Amino acid sequence: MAINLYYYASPATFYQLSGKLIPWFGWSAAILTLIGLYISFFVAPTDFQQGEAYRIIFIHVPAAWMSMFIYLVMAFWGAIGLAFKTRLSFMMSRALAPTGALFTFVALWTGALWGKPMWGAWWVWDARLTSELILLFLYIGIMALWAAIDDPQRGDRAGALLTLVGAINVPIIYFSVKWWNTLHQGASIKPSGTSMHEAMLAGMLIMAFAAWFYTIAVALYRVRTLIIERERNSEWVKALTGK
Amino acid sequence: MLAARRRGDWLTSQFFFVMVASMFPLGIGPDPNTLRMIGPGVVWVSALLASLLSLPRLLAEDFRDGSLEQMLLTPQPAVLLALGKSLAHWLIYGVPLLLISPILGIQFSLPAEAIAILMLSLLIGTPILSLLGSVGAALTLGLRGSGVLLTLLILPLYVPVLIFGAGAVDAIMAGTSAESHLSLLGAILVSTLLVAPWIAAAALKVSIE
Amino acid sequence: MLAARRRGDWLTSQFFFVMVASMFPLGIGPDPNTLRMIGPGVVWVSALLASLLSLPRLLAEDFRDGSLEQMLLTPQPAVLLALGKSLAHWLIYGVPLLLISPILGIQFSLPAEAIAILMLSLLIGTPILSLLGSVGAALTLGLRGSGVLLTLLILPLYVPVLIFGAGAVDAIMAGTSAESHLSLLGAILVSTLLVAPWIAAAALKVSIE
Amino acid sequence: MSESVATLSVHDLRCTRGDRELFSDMNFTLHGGEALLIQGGNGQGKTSLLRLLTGLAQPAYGEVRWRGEKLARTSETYHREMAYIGHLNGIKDDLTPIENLRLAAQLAGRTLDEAQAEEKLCQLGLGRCLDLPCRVLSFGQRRRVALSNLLCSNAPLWILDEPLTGLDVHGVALLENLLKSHVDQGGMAVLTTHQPLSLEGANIHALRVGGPAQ
Amino acid sequence: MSESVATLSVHDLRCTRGDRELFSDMNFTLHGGEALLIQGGNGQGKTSLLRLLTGLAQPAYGEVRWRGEKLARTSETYHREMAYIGHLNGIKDDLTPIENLRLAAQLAGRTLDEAQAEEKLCQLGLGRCLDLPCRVLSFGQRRRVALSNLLCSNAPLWILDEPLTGLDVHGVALLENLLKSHVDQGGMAVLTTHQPLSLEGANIHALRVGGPAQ
Ligand code: HEM
Ligand SMILES: Nc1ncnc2c1ncn2[C@@H]1O[C@H](COP(=O)(O)OP(=O)(O)OP(=O)(O)O)[C@@H](O)[C@H]1O
Ligand SMILES: Nc1ncnc2c1ncn2[C@@H]1O[C@H](COP(=O)(O)OP(=O)(O)OP(=O)(O)O)[C@@H](O)[C@H]1O
Ligand SMILES: [Mg+2]
Ligand SMILES: [Mg+2]
Repeated sequence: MAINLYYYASPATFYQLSGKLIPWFGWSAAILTLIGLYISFFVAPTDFQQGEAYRIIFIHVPAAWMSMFIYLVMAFWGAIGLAFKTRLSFMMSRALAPTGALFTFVALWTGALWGKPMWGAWWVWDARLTSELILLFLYIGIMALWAAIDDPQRGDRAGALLTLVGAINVPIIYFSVKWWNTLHQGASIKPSGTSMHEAMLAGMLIMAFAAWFYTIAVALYRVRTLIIERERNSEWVKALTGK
Repeated sequence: MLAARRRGDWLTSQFFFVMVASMFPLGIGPDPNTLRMIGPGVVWVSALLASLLSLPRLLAEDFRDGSLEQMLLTPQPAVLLALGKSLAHWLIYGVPLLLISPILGIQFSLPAEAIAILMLSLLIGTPILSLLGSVGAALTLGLRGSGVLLTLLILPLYVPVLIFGAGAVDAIMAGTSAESHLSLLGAILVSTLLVAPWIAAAALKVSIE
Repeated sequence: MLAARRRGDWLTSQFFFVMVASMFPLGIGPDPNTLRMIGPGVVWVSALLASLLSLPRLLAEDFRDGSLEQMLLTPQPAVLLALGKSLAHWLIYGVPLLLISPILGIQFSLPAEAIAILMLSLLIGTPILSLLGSVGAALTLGLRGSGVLLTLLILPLYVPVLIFGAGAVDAIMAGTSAESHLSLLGAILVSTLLVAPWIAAAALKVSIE
Repeated sequence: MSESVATLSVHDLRCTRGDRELFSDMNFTLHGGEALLIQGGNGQGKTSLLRLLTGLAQPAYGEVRWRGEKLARTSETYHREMAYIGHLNGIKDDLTPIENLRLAAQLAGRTLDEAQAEEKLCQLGLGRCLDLPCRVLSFGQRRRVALSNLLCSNAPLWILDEPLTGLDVHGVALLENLLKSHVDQGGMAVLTTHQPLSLEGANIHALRVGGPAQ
Repeated sequence: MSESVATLSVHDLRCTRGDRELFSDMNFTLHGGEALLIQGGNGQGKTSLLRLLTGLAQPAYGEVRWRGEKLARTSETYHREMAYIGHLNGIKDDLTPIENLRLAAQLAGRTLDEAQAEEKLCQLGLGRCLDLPCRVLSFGQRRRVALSNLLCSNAPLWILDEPLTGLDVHGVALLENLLKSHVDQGGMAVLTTHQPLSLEGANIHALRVGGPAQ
């Protein structure tokens, strides 16, 4: 391979690289959010069944997607870290967790807000809702475990192991609507096509991309902080902060 | 590894279940219909909590007095150690629970077949709790506030077991078949049996360092 | 004595309660009417169990690392030490439970006034649990299988608290007044406050020898 | 016996553990400015004796007196004037050395500010570990944290059970100096150790517990 | 490197704890019939080094080899041929010394009958406490129980972290003899201690970890 992967896996290079990338992702996230919100509230038509309340979907669905996706990415980085002992991948995993928890919380919150008009209750014990709640607990548990272990290397590995164990929950969330007959709506975006109005779809996708870019920007920012913290005794950080 | 167990522990954990499960009628009121309805759920939740209550002791003592180190330094692979620990936990916690569950069933005036299914679901489900529990116990070894942390980490993983376990009994009481629930439980058991000891062994090594 | 507490512990114990209480709907089924009926009982039973779960840690660690010895050798009387330990237990276990109980109430779709009474009953009841618990923890210090033994000793003492505590909420939900239950609880609180620390202090001295 | 003279005295003391009698008919009196070194092989009852002296354990027969009064009657005063360090260090793993010292002082009803605690710890060579939780400290460093409690208390009577375990040569020398100056200033000490201890010049007595080494 | 020669070797070893580097660039090779005494003050990294040697901890850099192979690859053989006793005794408080010994043997895949266990324990002077739970034993007696495990294993490599703590003079002499005969018979030992150890005649090397005492 032409590119030296180890070169980019070194915290020092990654630090420089990510510093350049953050503004790009940050601004894209902000702009996409504005466009997405505009479409959601002014362009997309009123739903014939659900009225205006359905507009929560534009936040709810991207948040729910991200909550699951971020978890998978965390598990991926954790597994890489355990297998190849790369410090950076553990840091990526750590950097993603708070954002993941945030999106999970947002998905739960907006879902609950939406549930009140739709189902007449803030909360029902349906399989998808329950498994999403478990996801939140997993995020919190992992972060609590990290917080409880003083030694960073040990914490990295323990957290990665837990992340891997919890990863089975994600397919459960995703397929819960199929496996159990539940109150919650099934997937309307499938590989085979969609049943949605175009503007609705566009709004949702744009919001989803905004969430993506936001996640990347925030995660990179956190990784940079982590790198500085962990490598504070190394030559290059001293050179960086000493000047 | 199991030579170290004493008989006294057994009896006490049996009493424990009876008492925990007896608290519910006290807290909820004596109406038999309500009791019957919530019975399976309550027994299962007690099983989960009892498992949680006994987990911190599983490894913490060995860790503190240094025998865990010594065990990791035996020629046996750490996976076997983790598996043995789960088995030990199941023997002192799961088996007594299983033996006592018919009595709990009667306390909640469950019909006979529901009790049979309850026992069956516990028989399949409690080993899962022990296996997952050993992962949690290994991860939180020697940490500050490890008891609560353990709960936080492990309860989410316990939830599916609870749902299918209690679901099986509910199904039989609603007149449908419990088979699908039980076979799902069985599948979970097989997969945790294959995966959990490895992860627990890895976690042990991390924690001991 | 309390300087040693960290903020992280608090948050985790709050999550702990939410999780334990969320298990019941999962085990029992989502029907709001059933849930409403059993809600107060379940919250109270969880409070009892959570108290039990956190008790072994209360003194065991101090005992193991020798700080309990040192505390008994301070000029302060042992009764104050016992009282301080109960207070510490209540702060890390009772107060978070109290703060989180409204959320549990909503989960079980209890009406607002029932939630208020639930909180009031917990406010009076949980200190009793901590006080009694410290007696049990002191008695079982350093014994084999002390966790389960502790449960055996303490649960029977907890039962009256459970009955009046859950009874108060049930009464309000049945439309009658909760006052008599609450004043009984209050009476229990005062009497344990007067008696329990002395017994715990004596037990501590015996256990440390 | 006058109240005001600080003496620790032991009268006809007998100690039994389980069904074994460790020692009996023990009598001695310790005055200010004296140290008592308890000698004896493993399991002969040194630790058991020290715990009787602290009041943590009750004798099977006989009594221990402080300033002429039975321990049980004067326990508050006694605990104010006595410092005990046993085989267990009595320090909290989750706290840093500074926090540990301040916690101990607070429990004893004294106040100790951070600078003072830091000073005592540095005196014991722990300058580099002030901010680490005690969990990660080495065996000898943990022992030093426990010993630094002695520096903070101004108790006239020290009861030390094998204070030298885990200490390196510098640590031993440090402790010897501490002991010597404590005794020279009129303090008392009761201690055990299996290592040679050089307290030349100090007024030191020896007491052997148990029979011949088993 | 030949498989059959029992050597323990260390290559460019570096050990960091937290953000502190304890030592680096450590190299040595230990052959049969040699003992290595690790020296250094409190907190200099002796225990950390021994734990690296056992494989319980992973080095930050460099590697430890047994019979020329990296530890991670040969852990089963290595654990069969190595016995470690750390600061913690690794004995169960609820069991009697005999039960403890037999449990340890069983875990290691050996068998040890009661008479054998009793013999080893008597050899270490524990004849009077065979049937007491270890919880009630004295500090030194507990240490002796841990050390008696050494007698039962026939491991060629002993790794001992301050084995002398808590032992009385007889105990120290006993252990010195044990060590000497182990090394003379071609065994290896890596050990630390802060007490003087007289192993005259044995082939003993010394290694100092860490810089000057802090
Ligand atoms: C707290 C309650 C809720 C939670 C935890 C929750 C969770 C989720 C999750 C995890 C997804 C993504 C799964 C997927 O893409 O297949 C999702 C999607 C969705 N949710 Fe919810 N939800 C909640 C409440 C609601 C409510 C009340 C409604 C409306 C009646 C709703 C409507 C939808 C819709 C339409 C989707 C998109 C499905 C798709 O097109 O793929 N959700 N929700
Ligand atoms: N229940 C019991 N039955 C019989 N003997 C007991 C019992 N409890 C303790 N012992 C014995 O009492 C003695 C206690 O000794 P102690 O701890 O005072 O010894 P020590 O002189 O401090 O020894 P070390 O130098 O090892 O610290 C031990 O020999 C122990 O075996
Ligand atoms: N997380 C950490 N951050 C900084 N320093 C640490 C950390 N963990 C351990 N240390 C230091 O590493 C050293 C570990 O030393 P180790 O236990 O190997 O010492 P030792 O030579 O065995 O000492 P002793 O003679 O007291 O047993 C201690 O000085 C300790 O303070
Ligand atoms: Mg002793
Ligand atoms: Mg050491």
